[in-house]
Amino acid sequence: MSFLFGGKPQLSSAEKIDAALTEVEMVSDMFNRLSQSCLKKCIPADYREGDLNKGESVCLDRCVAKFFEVNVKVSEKMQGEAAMRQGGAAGAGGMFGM
Amino acid sequence: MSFLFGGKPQLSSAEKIDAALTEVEMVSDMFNRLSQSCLKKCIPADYREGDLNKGESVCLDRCVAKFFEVNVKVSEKMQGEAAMRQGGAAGAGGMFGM
Amino acid sequence: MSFLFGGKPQLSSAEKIDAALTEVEMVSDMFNRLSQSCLKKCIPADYREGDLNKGESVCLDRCVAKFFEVNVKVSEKMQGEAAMRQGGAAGAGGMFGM
Amino acid sequence: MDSLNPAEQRELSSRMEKKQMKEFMTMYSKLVQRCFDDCVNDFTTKSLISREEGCVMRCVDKYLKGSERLGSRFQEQNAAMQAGQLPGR
Amino acid sequence: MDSLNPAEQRELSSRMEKKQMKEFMTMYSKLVQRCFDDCVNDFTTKSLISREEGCVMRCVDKYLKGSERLGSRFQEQNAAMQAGQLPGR
Amino acid sequence: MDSLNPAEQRELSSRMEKKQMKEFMTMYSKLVQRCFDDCVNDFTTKSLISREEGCVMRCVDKYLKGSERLGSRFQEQNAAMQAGQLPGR
Repeated sequence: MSFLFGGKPQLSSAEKIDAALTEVEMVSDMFNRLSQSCLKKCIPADYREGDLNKGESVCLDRCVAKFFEVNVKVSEKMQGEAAMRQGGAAGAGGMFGM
Repeated sequence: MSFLFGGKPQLSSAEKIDAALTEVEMVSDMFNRLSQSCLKKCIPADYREGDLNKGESVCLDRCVAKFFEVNVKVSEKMQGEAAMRQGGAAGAGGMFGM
Repeated sequence: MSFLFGGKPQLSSAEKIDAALTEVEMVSDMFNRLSQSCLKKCIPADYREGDLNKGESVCLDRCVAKFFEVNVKVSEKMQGEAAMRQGGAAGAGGMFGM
Repeated sequence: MDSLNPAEQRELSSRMEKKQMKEFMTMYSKLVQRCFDDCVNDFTTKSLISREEGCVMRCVDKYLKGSERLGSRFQEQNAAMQAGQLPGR
Repeated sequence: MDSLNPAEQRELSSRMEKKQMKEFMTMYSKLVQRCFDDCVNDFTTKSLISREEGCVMRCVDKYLKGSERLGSRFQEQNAAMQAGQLPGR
Repeated sequence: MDSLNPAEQRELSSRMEKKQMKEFMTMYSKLVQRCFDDCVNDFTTKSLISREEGCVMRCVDKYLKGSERLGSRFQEQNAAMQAGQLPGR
């Protein structure tokens, strides 16, 4: 996400640190949401054993991949719309890359 | 909500700014909760089309109106009880006005 | 939780205050979660009367007791595992005491 | 905790006060949302109908009483735990 | 609110800006999560299937429009409430 | 990001540490809540019954393993995305 902050010249120390922390926060917010969704979708609430079984493990792996894909799609869509509103061309690549 | 902070004399700069930010935060917290509830109540999770249809739009409008009404009722009730505990008279108007 | 912060020598004022606030925050986070869970488990959503009835009151009391018990179990388990990873002995008592 | 000097104590109380103010605000808005969610489900009308309003009032009543009860039990358990698990403190 | 001096105003705007930035980020990640939760439930494949992708696109569309509508109504109600309940302000 | 001087780096690390501490605390209390919610549903007794206790233990086990797995996959995907979408960085 450094593009969000990289463009501005001459940031003060406090601003640079805030920007770095905001970036970390955003990645961690995304990870927390992904975890919440994927654990719920892939792990049945009966807990018959403490280990992850094969099915659960595969489900978690695919869940992460699909969550990233959704993130990219949503980001592209929102950038496309933002660009349309400004009358400019849609930028390639994910603005909201995690 | 400025009543909450307006009564005190001689606030420092930091206190005034904090008070203003707290006010904004509270309104935004209320809006986030209202959004969460109303989107859930009015928009079915199958997403057959990307536009809001007539029924969904009307539902959202009424949902906002009813959420505000609930906010006022709850606020009045809590003020009434606070006043009773203090042995004073219940104040009119909503203490927790958004 | 003071053990978490008590061991370090020579904390600055800001650090001591932060540590105290973190402790308060953690207790309050736990209470908020306990409230959310116990109100949901013990109070049916039809609200036939405004008072707590006998069954609801007893349920809330037991819910708090069981929530604490779970907290202690989880804390012991995590400490045991942390100790195993470090090759040391599991400490007794709850690291994550509320 | 016990080693804060008076200036630190004042700073701590002031920040605690802000925190409690925020906690109260959050508690309030959660209460509004919860009673709204549980009681209001009819959007064929624009204003609360009397059944909804009654439900909201009882909901607020019950949650405040429930939270108070939970608060007391929580403090008892917390005190017991501190006493039991950390003897000599 | 009205009694902030220019320096206080600047400080307030700068902190408001940071807050809005954060709000936007949170709004964005909530949107991703919500559309993921509602549209993606098949983990026999590793990539989005076309039904899921279409669902996500419509979900985003609908939520953005819904949120915009809620925002307008919220502001109207808020303005009405301020005017009605705090006359003379 | 890459242009922080040493003093800024130190300030950043110190604030990151606090954040991570908080994250860990939140992760812990979420885990307690989740396993409590999923495993404890009988309030005819005052103490955990053995079925509940076993469920809680397996729940903790499973969630920790699941979270660890998710963390690894997340980092892989994140690295792949950075590499793929921002070539030359």
